[in-house]
Amino acid sequence: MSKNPFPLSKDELLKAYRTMRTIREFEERLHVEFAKGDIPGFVHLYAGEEACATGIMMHLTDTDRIASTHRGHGHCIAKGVDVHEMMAEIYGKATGACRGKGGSMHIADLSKGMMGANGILGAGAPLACGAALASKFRGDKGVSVTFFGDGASNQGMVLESMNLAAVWNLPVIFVVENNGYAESTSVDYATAVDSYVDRASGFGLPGVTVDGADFFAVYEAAGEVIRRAREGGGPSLLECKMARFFGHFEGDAQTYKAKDENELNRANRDCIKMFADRVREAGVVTAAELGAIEKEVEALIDDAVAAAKNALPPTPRELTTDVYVSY
Amino acid sequence: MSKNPFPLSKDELLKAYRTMRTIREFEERLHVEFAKGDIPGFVHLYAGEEACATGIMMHLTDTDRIASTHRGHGHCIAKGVDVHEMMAEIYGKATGACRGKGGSMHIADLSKGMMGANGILGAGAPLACGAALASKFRGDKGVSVTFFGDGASNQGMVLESMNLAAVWNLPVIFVVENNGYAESTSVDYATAVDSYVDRASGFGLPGVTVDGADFFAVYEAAGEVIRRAREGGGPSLLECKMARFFGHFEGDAQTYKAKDENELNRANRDCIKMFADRVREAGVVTAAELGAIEKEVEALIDDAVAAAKNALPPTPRELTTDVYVSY
Amino acid sequence: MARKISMKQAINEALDLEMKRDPTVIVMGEDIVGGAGAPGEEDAWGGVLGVTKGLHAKYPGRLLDTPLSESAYIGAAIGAATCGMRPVAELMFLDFSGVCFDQILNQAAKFKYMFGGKAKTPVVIRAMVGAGFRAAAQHSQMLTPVFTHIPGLKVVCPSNAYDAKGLLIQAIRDDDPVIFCEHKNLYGHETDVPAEAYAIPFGEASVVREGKDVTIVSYGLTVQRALEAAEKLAKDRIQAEVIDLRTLSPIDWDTVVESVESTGRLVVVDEANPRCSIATDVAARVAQEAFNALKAAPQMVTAPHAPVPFSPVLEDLYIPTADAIAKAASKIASHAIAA
Amino acid sequence: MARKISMKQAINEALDLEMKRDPTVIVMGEDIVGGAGAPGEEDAWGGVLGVTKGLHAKYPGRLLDTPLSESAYIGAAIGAATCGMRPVAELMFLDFSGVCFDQILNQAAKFKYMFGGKAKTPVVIRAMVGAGFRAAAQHSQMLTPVFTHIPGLKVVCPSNAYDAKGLLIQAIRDDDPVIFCEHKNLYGHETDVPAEAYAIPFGEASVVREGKDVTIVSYGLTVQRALEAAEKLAKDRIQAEVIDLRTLSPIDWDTVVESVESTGRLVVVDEANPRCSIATDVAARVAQEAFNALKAAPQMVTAPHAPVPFSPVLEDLYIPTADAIAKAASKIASHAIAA
Ligand SMILES: Cc1ncc(C[n+]2csc(CCOP(=O)(O)OP(=O)(O)O)c2C)c(N)n1
Ligand SMILES: Cc1ncc(C[n+]2csc(CCOP(=O)(O)OP(=O)(O)O)c2C)c(N)n1
Ligand SMILES: [Mg+2]
Ligand SMILES: [Mg+2]
Repeated sequence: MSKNPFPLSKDELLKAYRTMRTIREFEERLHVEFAKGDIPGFVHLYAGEEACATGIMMHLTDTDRIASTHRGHGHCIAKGVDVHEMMAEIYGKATGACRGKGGSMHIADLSKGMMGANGILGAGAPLACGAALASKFRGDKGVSVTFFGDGASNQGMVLESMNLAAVWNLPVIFVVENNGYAESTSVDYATAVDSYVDRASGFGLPGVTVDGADFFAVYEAAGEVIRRAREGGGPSLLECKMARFFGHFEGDAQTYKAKDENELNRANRDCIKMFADRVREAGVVTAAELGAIEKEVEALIDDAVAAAKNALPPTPRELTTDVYVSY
Repeated sequence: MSKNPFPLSKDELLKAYRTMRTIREFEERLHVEFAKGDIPGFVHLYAGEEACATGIMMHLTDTDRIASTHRGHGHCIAKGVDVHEMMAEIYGKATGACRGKGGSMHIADLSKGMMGANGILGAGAPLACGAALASKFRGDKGVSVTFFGDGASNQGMVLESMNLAAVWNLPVIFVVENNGYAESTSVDYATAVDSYVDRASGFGLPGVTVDGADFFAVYEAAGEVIRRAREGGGPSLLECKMARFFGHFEGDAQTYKAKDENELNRANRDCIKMFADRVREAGVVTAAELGAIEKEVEALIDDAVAAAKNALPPTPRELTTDVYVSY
Repeated sequence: MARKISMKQAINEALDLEMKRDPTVIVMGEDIVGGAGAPGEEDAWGGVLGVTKGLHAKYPGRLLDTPLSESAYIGAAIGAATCGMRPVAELMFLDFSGVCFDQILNQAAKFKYMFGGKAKTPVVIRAMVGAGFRAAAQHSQMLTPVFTHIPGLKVVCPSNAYDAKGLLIQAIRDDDPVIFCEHKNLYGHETDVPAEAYAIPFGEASVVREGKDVTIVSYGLTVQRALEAAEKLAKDRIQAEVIDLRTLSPIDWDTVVESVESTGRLVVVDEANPRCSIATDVAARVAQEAFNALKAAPQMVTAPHAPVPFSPVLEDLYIPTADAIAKAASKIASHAIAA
Repeated sequence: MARKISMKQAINEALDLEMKRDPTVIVMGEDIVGGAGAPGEEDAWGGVLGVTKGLHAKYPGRLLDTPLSESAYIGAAIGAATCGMRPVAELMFLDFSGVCFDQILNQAAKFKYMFGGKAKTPVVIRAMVGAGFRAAAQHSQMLTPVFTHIPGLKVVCPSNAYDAKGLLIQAIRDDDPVIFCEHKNLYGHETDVPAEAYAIPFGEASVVREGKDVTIVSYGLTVQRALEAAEKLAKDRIQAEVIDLRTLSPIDWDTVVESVESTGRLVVVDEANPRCSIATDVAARVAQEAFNALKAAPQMVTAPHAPVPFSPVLEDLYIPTADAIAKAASKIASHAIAA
């Protein structure tokens, strides 16, 4: 095999691939299962954006924390939240990450540094600042990452947080997941500036924009801003431009998109395909190795869905537990 | 008399002087009266910042609207709110602009386009966007101006509003009254960017910074951004750098300031003195003319204070009136 | 001419009629038109659940899509209202009031009073409320008590399509700020609704079922549950009177007190959490004003003191059920029958 | 060793003792140190009314001045709490909760539940409440009912220096989010306060005066008014029992109900606005739980359904007065004497 031209070892590359495939498979499967009517509530799928979560999370450990969004499955998986627990949560079962009480929009696992998906747009930004502050006080070198979409980028909580992070020199990274849409509204309409890097400048933050479909671009840019934050260099903004392959939520007819937009994106902006092609063409990883991961992931998701369907829902008494630690 | 080198007629210059002197006298007098203990509540004085309100308001008519701040006396006076009614309001009397129910922090006169001082920092920005939107729908060519301090510039409502104004291309001007302090906290600590023009750029807004102690600089910069807004060119940000001569509120010991800061500011950064010197030295206005205005203003304020002190408070039944138009 | 239409259609119709009647009525919110700046269809959404669908075509330029900045656009609606417009702002879920609460609490609600009567703020904030949609803790709250608590606001929460239309028309014509709460699980609920415009005055509860043994007071979705409960109770020969408050602020004390004076028994049903709720509000007022008429302890049937759970099995237990309402009524009214 | 100190000093002392005891306790807020980045004195303010004065010198780096961004720093306090810190965030005036309400309503209050029990959010949000300071409509609200309504929050409102110290220490040690309400007109109020640390458990009301004829329930400033009223009533030979709730969530129903069971009469005094208030909460619960013990209609004495007015003559009428409380009690208790 030829020399590895990538900034990651072969094992790391396979890990990244496994993570991205797991996210994709998870989401594609939810798309199918949702249509059957078995899944309650709203589901927002991350398919198409896998390289962003994965490229960033490759730099983080459980001591580092992330604050996620309504479109949080990818962040959860990349941060190491158990896939079975996630699936069970989405089905509202007692075996879920939140015992079925949170659902898709509220999956959390603090032991993994995953502070929660969030149904309120922008709400994660202050929370991530708090996590970063805690890291500063504890001296644990932890870095926090807050994700938000192009839509949520216009939410006051996000904007205030950029300034606060700069004032307190917090180890926090602001990741704009710019998939071009907030629900049905284009970023070109809703965000009055062309580049989020310019917006970050207005808060004294260095920023960088990358092609979010390019895993290696995300990985390298994230590595730099996270390293800087870890070393005490303060917050940064990272904008990842990418495409969401599905609708805003399951059930969205997506008529606001161009006719062939999804197809074109699947053909030309598929981060996983791009990644696989590159590592294969570089001769670092074989098609068989990738194929093995795909199989493994498929089995994992099959199993997770089956287990989630079979699991028991929470018992009625859980309606009123977990409101307080003590009351 | 020599040729007028200023962009304002002699009458306008005298009007500007009268406005600034009225504000100054109003505030200096409140400082004295507050110390006597007659004035209830919090009072935030605008002395030192007169050129900002005045230079801007010279471009506005009653159709144009402003949303003001906790430090709103100057804006009120410059926008044409009756000084007697203002003084009576501050004394909590039924003859006040708000019948004594609002006080210093809530003086409003919608008939003059003054949408209210505001006890909540940053709250005026969305309101001014709304006023600008109304002007757009009514086609009345009105421009709205929202004032906020360097402190309030970090409030989410202000930041969201900049983006909204740009997205909707609203005729609204964001005026940062940068007096260097939010209460006792320096702008250098609390705002993580050196220039508010940079922050405005992050929201797609053109911006300009001027010396807020220089009436003519304010007047010209404001003229340009207001003209642009009136012609449909959209929102802008105007930063005025200036000094507040008194404490944050009356009673503030101001130990956070440098020892001689107030004295130096009074000596070197007094917008009214600077204005008077310039117009006199240019030979456009005589010392006697200025002196006459000073006398006139002094008498006005004397009279306003006397009237306010003598006025009756609201009657007990007013406790529960004016909550609704109908209920 | 009345037809059977859903509450969703009734709301759309109210907006349509008022926009036609009054050019100062404008509508704003996230994706209320949809597709802004996007390459596809215009009017792509008509709001997240399609309530405003079709209005953009009829009133181009008068429905404004907004960035995801609730403080800014709700505040802008409020500001525009003080300047002669009648904006209807859609907040999507009332839970999102958390990110724009100041503009409601400290601005819209207080202008008139703080300014000595000299302001008028005819803004309507429409938002979905309530549980049962499997939308979990941050998209399912009732929150009506929070807004009812605040002086200066009016709070409306219809239980059916007919009322929704008439109350929304009144809300738009009203000169005070109105929080208009739409229960998402009632959007599909159909009743006879006249095609023309009509306004239902605020502060007039409706007696949706008459009965002499016990008064059940509610609003929103749980009015339907209360009616079911009344059916059940009737089988036990307990005649329940069911009162739909329709507006929570102002509230029609007279109708409530009069009914309790005749039945002697009160059950208040509130989908909100129990503490400082509409339930306590009604029970306490009745206890104070009609104490001598009360033959038994007033009963409150509410959601538990807990956030809204996601899991359907738990969420179904969360909203007061017809059974729970009937049980509370039986508890105090069964001796009415024995006698 | 107890000395007479003011409530302001008691709060400062509680922070001091807990910061000393526990290094995870940090404090943040606007100007809580003061003078940040400014050329003059360090620790220039110690908060807008000087409550945190002097702590910066003792615990350098652990008190953080913030930009004027309440959502960001209150949210940061909440986020830090979920990561092992015990932040005490000062919101200055509880009225400002309008600009950071989401972080309280939808984040802090709901984490534990939404996450299936797997989160802990030991944050304290300290804020001034109440009228009487001539600070007008946006700086004088009580708002306790709004927070008491929200499941997942604890709400505390002390009436005196002793309680303030013990309750704040408990709040800091408590593992749930606490809204700690400090009545600005009690800051100067002095009582005997031990120098050492002590915690007052939540959910334990205190009977501040015993009496057999009528139960007066209140919290915060109006407890003092209720005590004055009790003095007046005593002159008319009406023995009022006065209960200070101290914590509104959790609330000590047992003490309230027990008292009403013995007196048969209830007056609830609440400085908040009347609708969906602590007053309705207590009156309704008592009516439901202790109906048979009630000898007369429960009375609610509250602020009017209006914002807080500026003019001192109006504001003085706004807060329930001792006279109004005594009158309400007389109305229902005078026949207790006649008998
Ligand atoms: C405060 C708030 N406002 C509105 C919503 C409703 N909402 C949910 S997702 C969404 C669009 C989000 O767009 P973006 O931030 O770009 O994220 P994306 O969905 O594209 O990942 C909206 C408006 C919400 N959940 N919270
Ligand atoms: C939302 C909100 N947060 C905090 C305050 C308390 N406060 C009143 S004035 C002030 C400082 C304001 O500074 P700046 O915006 O620079 O205006 P300046 O007083 O300098 O004119 C603060 C923190 C408030 N009134 N509203
Ligand atoms: Mg997006
Ligand atoms: Mg300032």
